[in-house]
Amino acid sequence: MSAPQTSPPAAPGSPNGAGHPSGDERFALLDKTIRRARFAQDQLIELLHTAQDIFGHLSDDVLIYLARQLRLPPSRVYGVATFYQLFTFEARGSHSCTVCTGTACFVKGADDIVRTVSDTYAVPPGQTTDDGLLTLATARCVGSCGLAPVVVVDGVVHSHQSSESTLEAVRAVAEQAQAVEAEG
Amino acid sequence: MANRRARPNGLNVTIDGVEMSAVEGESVLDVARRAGAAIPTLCYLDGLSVHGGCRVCLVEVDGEHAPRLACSTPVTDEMEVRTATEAITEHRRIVVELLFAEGNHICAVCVSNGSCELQDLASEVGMDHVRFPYQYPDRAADASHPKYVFDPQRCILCTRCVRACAEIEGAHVWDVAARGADSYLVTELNLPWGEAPSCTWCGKCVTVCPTGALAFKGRAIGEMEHDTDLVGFLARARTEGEWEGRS
Amino acid sequence: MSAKPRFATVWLGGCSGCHMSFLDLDEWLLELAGRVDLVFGPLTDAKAFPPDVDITLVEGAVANEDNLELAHDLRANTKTVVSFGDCAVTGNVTSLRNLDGDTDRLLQRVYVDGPDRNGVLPSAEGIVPPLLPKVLPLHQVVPVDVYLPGCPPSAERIRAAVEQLLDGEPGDERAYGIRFG
Amino acid sequence: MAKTIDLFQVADEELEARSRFTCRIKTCASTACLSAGAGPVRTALEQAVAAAHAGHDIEVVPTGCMGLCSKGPLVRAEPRGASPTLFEQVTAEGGRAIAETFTGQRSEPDVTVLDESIPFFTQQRRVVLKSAGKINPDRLEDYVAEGGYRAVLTALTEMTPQEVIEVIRDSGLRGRGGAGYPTATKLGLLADAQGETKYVVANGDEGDPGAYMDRTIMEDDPHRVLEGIILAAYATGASQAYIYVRAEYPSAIERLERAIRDARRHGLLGRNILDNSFRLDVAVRIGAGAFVCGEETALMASIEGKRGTPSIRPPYPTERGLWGAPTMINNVETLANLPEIIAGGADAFASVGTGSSKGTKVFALAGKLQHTGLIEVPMGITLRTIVYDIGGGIPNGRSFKAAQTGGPSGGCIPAAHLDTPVDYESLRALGSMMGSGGLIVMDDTVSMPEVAKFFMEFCMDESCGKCVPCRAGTVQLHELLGKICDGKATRADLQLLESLSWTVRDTSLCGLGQTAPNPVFSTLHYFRNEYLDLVAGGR
Repeated sequence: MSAPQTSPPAAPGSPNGAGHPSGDERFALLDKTIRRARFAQDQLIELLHTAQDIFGHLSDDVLIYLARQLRLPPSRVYGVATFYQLFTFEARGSHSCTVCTGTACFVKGADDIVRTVSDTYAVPPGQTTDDGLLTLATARCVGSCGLAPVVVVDGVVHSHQSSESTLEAVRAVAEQAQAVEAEG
Repeated sequence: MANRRARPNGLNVTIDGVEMSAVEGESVLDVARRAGAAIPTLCYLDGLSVHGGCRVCLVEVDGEHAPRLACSTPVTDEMEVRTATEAITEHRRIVVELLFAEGNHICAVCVSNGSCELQDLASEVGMDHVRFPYQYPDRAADASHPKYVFDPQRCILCTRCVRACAEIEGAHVWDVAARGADSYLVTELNLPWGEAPSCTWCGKCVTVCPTGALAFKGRAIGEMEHDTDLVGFLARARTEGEWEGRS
Repeated sequence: MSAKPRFATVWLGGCSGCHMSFLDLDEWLLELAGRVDLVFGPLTDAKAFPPDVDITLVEGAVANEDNLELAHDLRANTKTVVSFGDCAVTGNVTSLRNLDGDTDRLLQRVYVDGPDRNGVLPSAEGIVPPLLPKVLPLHQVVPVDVYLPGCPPSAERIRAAVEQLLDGEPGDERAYGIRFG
Repeated sequence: MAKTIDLFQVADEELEARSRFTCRIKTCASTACLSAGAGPVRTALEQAVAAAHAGHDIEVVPTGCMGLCSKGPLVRAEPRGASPTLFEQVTAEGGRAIAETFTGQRSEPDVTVLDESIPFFTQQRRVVLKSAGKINPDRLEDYVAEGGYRAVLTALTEMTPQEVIEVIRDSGLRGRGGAGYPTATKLGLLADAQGETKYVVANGDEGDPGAYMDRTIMEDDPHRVLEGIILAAYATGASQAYIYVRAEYPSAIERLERAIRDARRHGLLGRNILDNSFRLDVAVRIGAGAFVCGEETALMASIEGKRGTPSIRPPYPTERGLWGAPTMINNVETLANLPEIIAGGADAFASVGTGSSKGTKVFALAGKLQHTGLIEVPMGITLRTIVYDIGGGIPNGRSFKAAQTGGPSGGCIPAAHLDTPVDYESLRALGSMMGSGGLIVMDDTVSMPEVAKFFMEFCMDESCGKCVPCRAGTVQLHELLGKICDGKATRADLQLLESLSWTVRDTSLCGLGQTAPNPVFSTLHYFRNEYLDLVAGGR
């Protein structure tokens, strides 16, 4: 981990202290939710969700900020944030392919799909390609077992998938992006 | 008048066939230790809250279908406990083997060689070798603190340090991050320990560590000795006001 | 008929400290020499592991292809195999290289990037054995009958273990104790 | 201040309003059908109705799950005074055609009709899913029109809390989360607990891969869940409730939050519920991706904003739970049974099921079957009926190999036991468990050691790491299973697999670790030869 600990934001004079010294407007947005949660420490997980929605991922700066606002030890905030799978600490790729690996999808060959996408794009599951184009993820169960195997590409659910059809769907969004880039 | 029992509200508990009197609120471990039964412990430490993670103090209790934790199970009247049955011994050995396999415990080059609770426990449970493949996790040591060293290769995640820091010192520098086999200890926001502003340099975490994961800086192989009684002493002094003077 | 038990010691990937500790048995070694035939070991001239060995003490972890071959050989030709010392039992210091994982990178770091080296990888076909991808304790490679951990096991513990084996009651660790490090 | 709802008046008005439509077209808006393209279907239906200026005659109703998810998107047309028709695999084009049929613009849509007299539908018995797929889950009035919240009214005005518990005891209801603990006993424990504040928690952290019963209940009929919570809180004297939902279920969260707002506005939550002195607040708490949070002590830690690690028991949650106060945790499906028990009576409820397992159970039926989807069946139904009648048998000419229930905590049931009745005790006797309701059917192409490895990988990934046997044991079990599957294992490895499995089962801190070896035990028990064939030396 890089050491971005430029000295953490000075403790706000009151818990209602306004914003972040950087002047980043997004902290004001986060503050609003923190106030609505009445600075309750037990709202940490909800606030981590909110922060991730706002910032895209949870940077050290954001975690420190939450720790200060909720008056929690930073190690505790870090421990909680890293415990839960849905929190992410690095920026995601511009496109995503999430393969459901629930039991129904497993029985119908989801592992082949993961392997194919992983091999084709040279990206291990759970990571983003070096060029930041694609994040390959697996999900425990998206709850559409009747449609197994299920793959979610850029938020769109594709049912009854095979390795080929998944690659096609990924290629469609990825190439579209490259085409746009080439034009621009 | 002629109360058969030793004390009012006293309980009769049998530990490995030895009849003991106990008081409500005592744990099986408390009573067993008085009875002289050698129940091993790792995460349990007098003075800290009960964690229940290491599982080596499991014992058999009559009428229970699965083993119970000695450190956290309160005694009840007429309870019968067996602390070292064949099944319990095998469970303990497997648990210790699992600990050796998941970290990088190389006694020969450890600061705590010779005064390590894990090393002693291995002998105690008859672990002459580890049947499971070693995992060789890649964990970097943190020597950034001027006084102490943290070597996570020897960490068994017993959380004694976390609890000593949070409960006795009140600083909460340490916590556990991630989960499952990936769990690891962090200081503050995964900062190098030497840069953690909340650390008071009190060293309680170091004194309570059962292995060589936390040590005083500059100690060579076999030179580290821990003082695990310290936090129990401090906790008692605090709750019983031992420095206030008693009449 | 009443031939003496055939006794061997083997030195795989280890520092020879366990053999040194064995030598610390001093005059008892003379007694041992009277009770066994020493048929193989760093102290003998034998090139190949002999057949029909009764007891073999194996020091060291399985670290390269020669170690691996010898481990299989000794197992095939020994009645009672003793994992002798921490390297054989756990991998110990020898296995520290497993933390890095990649043998090529390891050799590069030690022989090329490291100080006081002439910057070449050691290589001599048929003489320098290739490293295994991972160092393994002996029992991960072949079945082991008796474990005698310690770094090294003290002379007294070695004697207790060997005497027990010679007396034909192998593997009761209470006699020689378990101690790592 | 909330205006208290008049349940009877609202129901009457709602039914009256419905009767004005010549046809009501219900379109499934559940996650599965949306995944299959139900969104554009609904738009097409609405546009076609609008284009024909038929908004007064035809109502398009977005509903919850209609059940047969593998045939989605599903649309059901219910013309007044005529029998309804269910359409399968409807496209946007098909949706338009269906709407146009009922606006009189064409005689018959070119869309496949799904016969509702097939066993998939007729063998079911819907109690918890009574209104799912029939009502618009976003409208409180829809639920009220189905008789919703009458149980709360009855309880608050005619019954003491103790009487509510007694009725539930007589019904024989047991926890639907897996273990089958008698619900009334749990309610009794909380009712007897001393504490200024008591908490009721609805556990909607359904994490079994292949299970989506609770999600469906929460999405399709959120008010039923709320009504169950209110009843449980009234029976136990709790004044605050939480619904813990996985973050992976955004639409369940959204619908529950809307339901809570609506209920509060209508005097069904808050102070003086239905003008009685009883008060209750409900809040949704969101998980963040941790299967272990389905375990009740871990769930409570998570609600408190902490790492979701389980704690040792005792103390039990009913003694010391959330923030140290007495707390009761029930599965969502368990709570959703309560309104029907109070409204319909204990006897009616207990008339369904077996001696020890009363009522119905919702299953997510998946795997190698003709028909997969969400089903609710009477307890005691045989697996054979579920697999061959409801599920329509195994496709592609393959044969049945095993049914997996209970997810990563459960086991596989082989063909020899297909006639086993589905109840708590029978499944446990087979080395499986009822579980929360995942039921996955495997055909003869599936390797059972691979299945065991799949579940072990799940447990390994989901282990919280607090206790050693689960944290490190699942890693070693997974490695051993991998070695076996790769054909590199020996008989000694197989022995080690078994003895480590016992230790992980007997020494782990919580249910996750204690049950993690179950798939190993069960596949070893029924399919040992598959293991032996993979191990050096063979059988």
